[in-house]
Amino acid sequence: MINDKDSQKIVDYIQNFSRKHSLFVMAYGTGCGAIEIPATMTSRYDAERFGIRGAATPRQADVLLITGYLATKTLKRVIRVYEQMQEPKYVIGFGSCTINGGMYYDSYNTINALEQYIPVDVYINGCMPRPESVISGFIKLQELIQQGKADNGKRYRENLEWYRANQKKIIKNWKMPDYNW
Amino acid sequence: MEDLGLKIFGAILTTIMAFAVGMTYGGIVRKLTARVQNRFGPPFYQNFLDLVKLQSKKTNVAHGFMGHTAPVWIMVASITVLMFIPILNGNLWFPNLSFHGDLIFILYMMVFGSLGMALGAGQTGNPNSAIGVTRGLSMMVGFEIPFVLALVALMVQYHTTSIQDLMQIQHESGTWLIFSNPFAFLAALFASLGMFRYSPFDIVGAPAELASGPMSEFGGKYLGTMMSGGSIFAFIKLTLYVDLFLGGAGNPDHTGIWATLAGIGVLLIKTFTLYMVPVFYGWVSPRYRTEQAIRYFWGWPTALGIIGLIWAVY
Amino acid sequence: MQQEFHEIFVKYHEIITLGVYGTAIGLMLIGLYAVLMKKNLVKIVIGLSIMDAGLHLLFIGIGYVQGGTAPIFSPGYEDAGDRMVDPVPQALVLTAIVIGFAVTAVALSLIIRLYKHHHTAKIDQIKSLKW
Amino acid sequence: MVITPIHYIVVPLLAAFAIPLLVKIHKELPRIIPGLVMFYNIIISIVLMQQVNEFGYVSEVIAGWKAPWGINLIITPFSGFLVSLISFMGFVIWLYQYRFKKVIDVGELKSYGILQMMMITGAIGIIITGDIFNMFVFLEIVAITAISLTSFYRHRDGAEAGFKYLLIGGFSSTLILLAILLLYTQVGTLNMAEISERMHLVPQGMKATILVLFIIGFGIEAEMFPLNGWAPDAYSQAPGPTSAAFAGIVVKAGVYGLIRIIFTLFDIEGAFDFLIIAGLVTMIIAEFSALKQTNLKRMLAYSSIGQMGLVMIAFGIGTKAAVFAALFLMFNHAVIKSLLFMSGSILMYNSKDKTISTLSGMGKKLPFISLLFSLGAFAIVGLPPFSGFWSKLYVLTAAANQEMILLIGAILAVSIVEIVYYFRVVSKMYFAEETEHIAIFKPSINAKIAMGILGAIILIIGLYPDLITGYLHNAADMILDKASYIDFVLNSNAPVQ
Amino acid sequence: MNLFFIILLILFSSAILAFISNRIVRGSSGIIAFIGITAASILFFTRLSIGNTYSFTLGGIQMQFGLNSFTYLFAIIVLGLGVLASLYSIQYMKGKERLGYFYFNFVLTILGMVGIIFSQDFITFFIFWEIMTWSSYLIVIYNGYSSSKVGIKYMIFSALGAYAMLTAIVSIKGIYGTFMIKDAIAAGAFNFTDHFYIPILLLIGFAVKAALMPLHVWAPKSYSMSPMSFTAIFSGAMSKMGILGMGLVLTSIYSHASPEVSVYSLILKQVLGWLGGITAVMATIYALIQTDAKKLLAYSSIAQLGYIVVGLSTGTKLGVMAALFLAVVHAIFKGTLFMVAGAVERQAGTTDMTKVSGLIRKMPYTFFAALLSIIALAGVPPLGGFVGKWMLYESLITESNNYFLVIVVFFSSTAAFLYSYRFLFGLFLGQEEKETEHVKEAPLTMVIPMLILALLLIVTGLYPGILFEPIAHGMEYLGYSHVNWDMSVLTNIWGEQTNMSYIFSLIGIVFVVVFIFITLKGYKGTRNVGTKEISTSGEIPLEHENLTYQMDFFKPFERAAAPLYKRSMNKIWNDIGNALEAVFNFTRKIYTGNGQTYALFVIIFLVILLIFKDSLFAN
Repeated sequence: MINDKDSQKIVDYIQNFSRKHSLFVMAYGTGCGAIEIPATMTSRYDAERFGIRGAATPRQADVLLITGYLATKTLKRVIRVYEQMQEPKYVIGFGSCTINGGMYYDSYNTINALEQYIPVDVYINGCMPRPESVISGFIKLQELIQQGKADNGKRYRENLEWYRANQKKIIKNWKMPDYNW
Repeated sequence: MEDLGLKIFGAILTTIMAFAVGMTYGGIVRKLTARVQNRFGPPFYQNFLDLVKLQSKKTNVAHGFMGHTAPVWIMVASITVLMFIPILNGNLWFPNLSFHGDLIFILYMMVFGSLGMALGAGQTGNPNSAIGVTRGLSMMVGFEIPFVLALVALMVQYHTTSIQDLMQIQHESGTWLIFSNPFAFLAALFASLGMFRYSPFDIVGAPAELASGPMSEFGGKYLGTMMSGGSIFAFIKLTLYVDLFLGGAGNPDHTGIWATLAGIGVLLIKTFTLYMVPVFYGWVSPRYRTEQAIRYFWGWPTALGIIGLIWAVY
Repeated sequence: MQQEFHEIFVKYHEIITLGVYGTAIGLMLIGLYAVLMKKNLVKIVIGLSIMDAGLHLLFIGIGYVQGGTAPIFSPGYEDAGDRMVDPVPQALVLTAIVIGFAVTAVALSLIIRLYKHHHTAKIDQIKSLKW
Repeated sequence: MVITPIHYIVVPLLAAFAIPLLVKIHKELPRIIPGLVMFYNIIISIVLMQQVNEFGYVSEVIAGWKAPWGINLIITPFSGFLVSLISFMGFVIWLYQYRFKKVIDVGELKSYGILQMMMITGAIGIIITGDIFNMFVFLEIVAITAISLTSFYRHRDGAEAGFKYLLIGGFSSTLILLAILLLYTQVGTLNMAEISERMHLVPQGMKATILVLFIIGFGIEAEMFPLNGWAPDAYSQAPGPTSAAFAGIVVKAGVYGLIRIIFTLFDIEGAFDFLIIAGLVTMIIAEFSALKQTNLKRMLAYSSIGQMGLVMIAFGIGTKAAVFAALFLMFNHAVIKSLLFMSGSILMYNSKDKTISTLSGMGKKLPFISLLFSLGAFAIVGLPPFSGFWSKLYVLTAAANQEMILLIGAILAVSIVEIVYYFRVVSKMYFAEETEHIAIFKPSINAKIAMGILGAIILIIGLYPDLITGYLHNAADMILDKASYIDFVLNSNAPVQ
Repeated sequence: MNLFFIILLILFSSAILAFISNRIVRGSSGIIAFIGITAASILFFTRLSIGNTYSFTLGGIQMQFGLNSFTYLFAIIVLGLGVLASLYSIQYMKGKERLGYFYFNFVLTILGMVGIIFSQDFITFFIFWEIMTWSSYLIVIYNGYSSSKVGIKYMIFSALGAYAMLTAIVSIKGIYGTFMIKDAIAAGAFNFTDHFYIPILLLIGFAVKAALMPLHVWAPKSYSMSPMSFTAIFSGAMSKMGILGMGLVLTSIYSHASPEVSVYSLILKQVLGWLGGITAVMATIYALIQTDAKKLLAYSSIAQLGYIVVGLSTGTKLGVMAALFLAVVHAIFKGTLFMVAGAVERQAGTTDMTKVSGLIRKMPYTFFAALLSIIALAGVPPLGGFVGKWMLYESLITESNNYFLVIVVFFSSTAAFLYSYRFLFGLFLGQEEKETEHVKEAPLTMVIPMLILALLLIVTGLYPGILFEPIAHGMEYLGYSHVNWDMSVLTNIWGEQTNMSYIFSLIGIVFVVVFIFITLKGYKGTRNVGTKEISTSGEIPLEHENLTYQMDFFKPFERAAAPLYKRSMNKIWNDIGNALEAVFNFTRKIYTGNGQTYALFVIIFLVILLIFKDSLFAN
């Protein structure tokens, strides 16, 4: 008879394995990076072989893919989508813009660092990152998941106040429902 | 009471088998689709992985009682129908309750799940869900017509409304009903296109347009349970078609363990072959709008069904 | 004098009878014409009266017996039972005349009333009650 | 004092002519005297009906000349029934009109009383006389008084209606007189029993001609199509009580004449078929015309014509059951249509322009009147459990016994039309939003009592028709039993008073 | 005094009392009506037994009251539904105007129906039929003048039917000399040999109340316009009076038709069956484009009655049984549904589905009742509705071999899912609107009748035998012998069975297991949220934005089935009506108003008569 801890370990392993191999992507095509997604998904690069497939609604999605620069106007929607996703959930920042604003670093209406507003698991560098790097980013995420290090939702919950404060700096007319899921 | 225990065991076994086969078929279809699209595709067990992942979601969102029970209705419908469909002809292991319900009952029970899910989807309050539901229900009115025509043709031709009897007749006569009434089969086959909701009849959940339609508010365990129910349901539909038209599987004269396994093998082959029809059709078809889909079903399939019925009567 | 008349009557009995009947029917037709064709209310009423008069004449004519006497048993006429003119039509005509008079009176009063309200006596212009 | 049939005629006539004198004594007397007279009429009816029940017939010979030489008054179960009905309706109508208008000029009141009593007398006279010329005279009395009453309100339309009535009525009198003349030349008598006895002597062509003249003459009074052009106008323009009296009294007398002629005087089978056809056409045209009326009273008038058509049909069927049904219909028509006219006039009085569309909200303003009107509407279209249902049922049953399915169909199809226009009024009264706010003229208590009596009769007869069916059966027997009528009148083997 | 009269008298006096009492104590008439109907029901079910008769004479016509096992079935519907609806009505009608008027007619309608059930002869039948008709007409127009046009339509069609019936009745009297129903049947009044019009006319009369196809146009609006507490009776019980009559006539046609004329009865079978089928299809199709829940239900009623007529028209054992079973079940679920609509109307102010939605959390019990009834209505297993549908299809397939009719009926039944869903979604599911925030659950006395009826549906689903017993007795009265039935096993003549208890237990077990699984799994992580918390592509809908999808709900279906919507019976009848009005308008032009014309008429008539006198007045 295996003890609880061991069985928990096995369960965790199975769960993580299946999570890793079944990534439903909510591709939030905010910027120009969205153009790379079809290429990634279709015949040539075929992300589905890793279990990556698109999800139509945040309810079903595991991964939020922010493809490129994020306008301040869009941030509200992204936050909303992110909050509606169900844990465990992961965020991939796609392209330089999500890291430091990229070529929009001094734009008045573009946020620079995505991480200030929602926790990010994996960044994919490049402007644009090619499908290969996108897939390598996903594989990195899979590794994190397998190791149990991808705790995006937990981080957000625990540091909610900080994130909220940052978000509210950008979003002036805050009329969002409270984070309760 | 030993008998009862055996029956319960058989029932659970049937369910598990239906689930497994349904899920695997789904995976295989995904794989095949990928191959057809010149992709590598996910592994055939991908659906299981998805399911485990969905069930292992830590948080879930429920929209009230009907939303909460929506997957339950699907499971109820699937398992109930499954129990009333003879898996193997005359086999001791899988008789389930097939003597206690007939085709009419199954016809009605098959919509039970859809309605339940529609109610659940309705309660979520997502307009996409409602739109998807109306499309789905409207389309159901479309494909039920040729389907029922085909079934009535069978019932009339063989003077029975029991699936078991139909299988027995095919077994005894040695001819499959597909040959004795090809029109009815064709009508039913066309109807099956709509039932499986592959392209071109996938407007119900059109992902890009409706955000997966009725399911758009369901995630996690709800979606997972729905998926399992749906998989069982796919198996049910296939088995029903095989039982009705393709002679069924299994041999009532040999019910040993090997014969049973052989029967299951035959069943798998037949169902898989049948399954490929809507899948193939889907690969080469774009999407119909709802009214086009309905008109499609009310066109040739219905005509074929009527011919089949006339064929059966005279 | 009376005898002469009597003889003339006897002699031309059929002609006279025919004349009486003809006159009566003619009067009635004239009256009818007036009632149906004349637009003036007064003329219509006159037509009615003429029609009545014709009818009365017809009555009297029918009651007449050739060489008849008054239908009274008086001295000198004890045997007159066969020759008496029929008294009933005469009685009837008397009544009918009275009735006709009453009708005419009412009609005329109505015409006055109508004329007051409509300022016309044309029957085809008095059609406020219809359909 | 022994009550004899002559009282029917003498008392009201005396009272009528006494009114101008009595006015000098007290102003209220012209109001009251008609009531007393009508009440006396009811007493006469009760007494005489008892005698009729006992002996079968009551007869009175005027001035000692026995029939066929003299004029005799005769009350059979049939005429007794009608006379009682008329007496009763007369009384109810008086009750209704008593203090109908509080302020009324004495001259008007006087003449109204006189005319009304004469009209009722005339109607009764038509029914009880045994002499055909006497009948003509009474008919003329009725006609002239009715014309005068029609144009009693001295407004424009009243005079017009009166004149039309007069014009057509003039034809009626002329034709009847002509018919009597021709009949007299053929049979040489005016006594109806004797005429009937000698009728077989008349050549066929002549007989038919006389019958045609009679039918047209009485058909005008009985509102047969196309002789009924006067009727809608007269009904709608007459004062309310008079309209009720038309429906309850005058028309009854006209139909009586028609029936007496066809059933007793003549022995022509074809006349029955003719009655059916004429009745049917009358009914259809009238009910169709009623549907689109805007004036309530005019609508009621057309409805009344339609009902008379139905009565004619019922008589035309000619079997005992049918005649019984026809009598029941006449009774119902008298009661119900009077009720409708009474309540309808009050409703009209309160509406702005006398149209149906201004009736909205009456259900609240005049609840009792509206209720009675609805009751009447329900009864006249023949909905159970009101009295109208039974008469319609009996008519249909009688028709069915003769297998006249198409006739039944036609009657019922027309009934649907009837339902439509009556129910339209009812729903308008109760359910339309009140559009016009005008001062309400509340009917006096006695009017309410009068209408209440009629309503109660409708309900009671509807729930328990056996109360009246016995009399009607007797009456129906009598109508069909021509021989005993002749026998009775000419041989007088029943008590003569 | 006879018990029949006592029951009728109780009802009558409570009607009168209800009328009067409202003037004394406002709102008391509802209670009086309830007490009266309940008392009558108690008396009926405890003291009256099948086979009692009482003869009397009224108006020279022999009449008879009695109770037989066939009408007893309908008595269950009428009185059962009557008691519940009157209980429901107390709160529903509270505070409305003219309560005395309403309850007077309400009780009178029930009196009429009870009288119909009692009557053993055509005259009492007709009298009570008419009482029922006009009292219900008065309720139809209760809601004001806007409904009076509807009321007139109802009355016209009712009168059409009633008079067709009356024609037949008096013809029976004329030909067979009897008014007794039994004697007439025994004399062969319905055997189609000669006088074939008699049963046809009777059927037309009943078809009006049963809202059969060409004669149904009164129904949708009349049902939806009258107060819902009455519509429960109107649609649930009163339409069944048409079914009662049809059952009586049809079964005697089928059982008495002599062999040489049986072809007529075959034709009749087909015609009626197809009429029923087409009724079902057309009504269903119109039901699913309605936006008013009440109208939707009204059309659905017509469709359901179409099924019942189809069942009756087969004349086979299973078919008639199905029809009668459906009749009872329809009374139950349609009664409930109209009550639900009434509850929604009372609580939310309207039943317009474009205005009301998301009431499920506010009116959970009402929703529960609605859910069960809708399941039964759609014919989805395992509730009572399915049992009836099953028998109907089986009878059509196995017994009467009317295969294409099966398809038609099935089509209607499938399309019925659409409006079933529409009803539930429209009122209870979907977004919770701001306008309906204040809505609360209906009062207890309204919820209880609904729940009782809804639970009855479960019972009839699990043990349909409870209903089969009276139905079988009734059918034996109609002349069917050896009516087999079982407590919960349905069997067709080919021997196939459907076992309701197995189905029920299986569904129950699976439901419980899966429900427990899905509830307990990740219980902590599961959050129940409101309908505003939906994924809307990240957008947060503004307050005034409406996320409910209610307009043109089944537009795709409408487009696909466009040819079916082209011709509406309503339009045809309207055209007929307009043509008739034109005729009427023409006839009244005869009265020109010119006195001289009238005089001319007289003379012309005189001349015509004189010309034709010899042929007209020949001896």
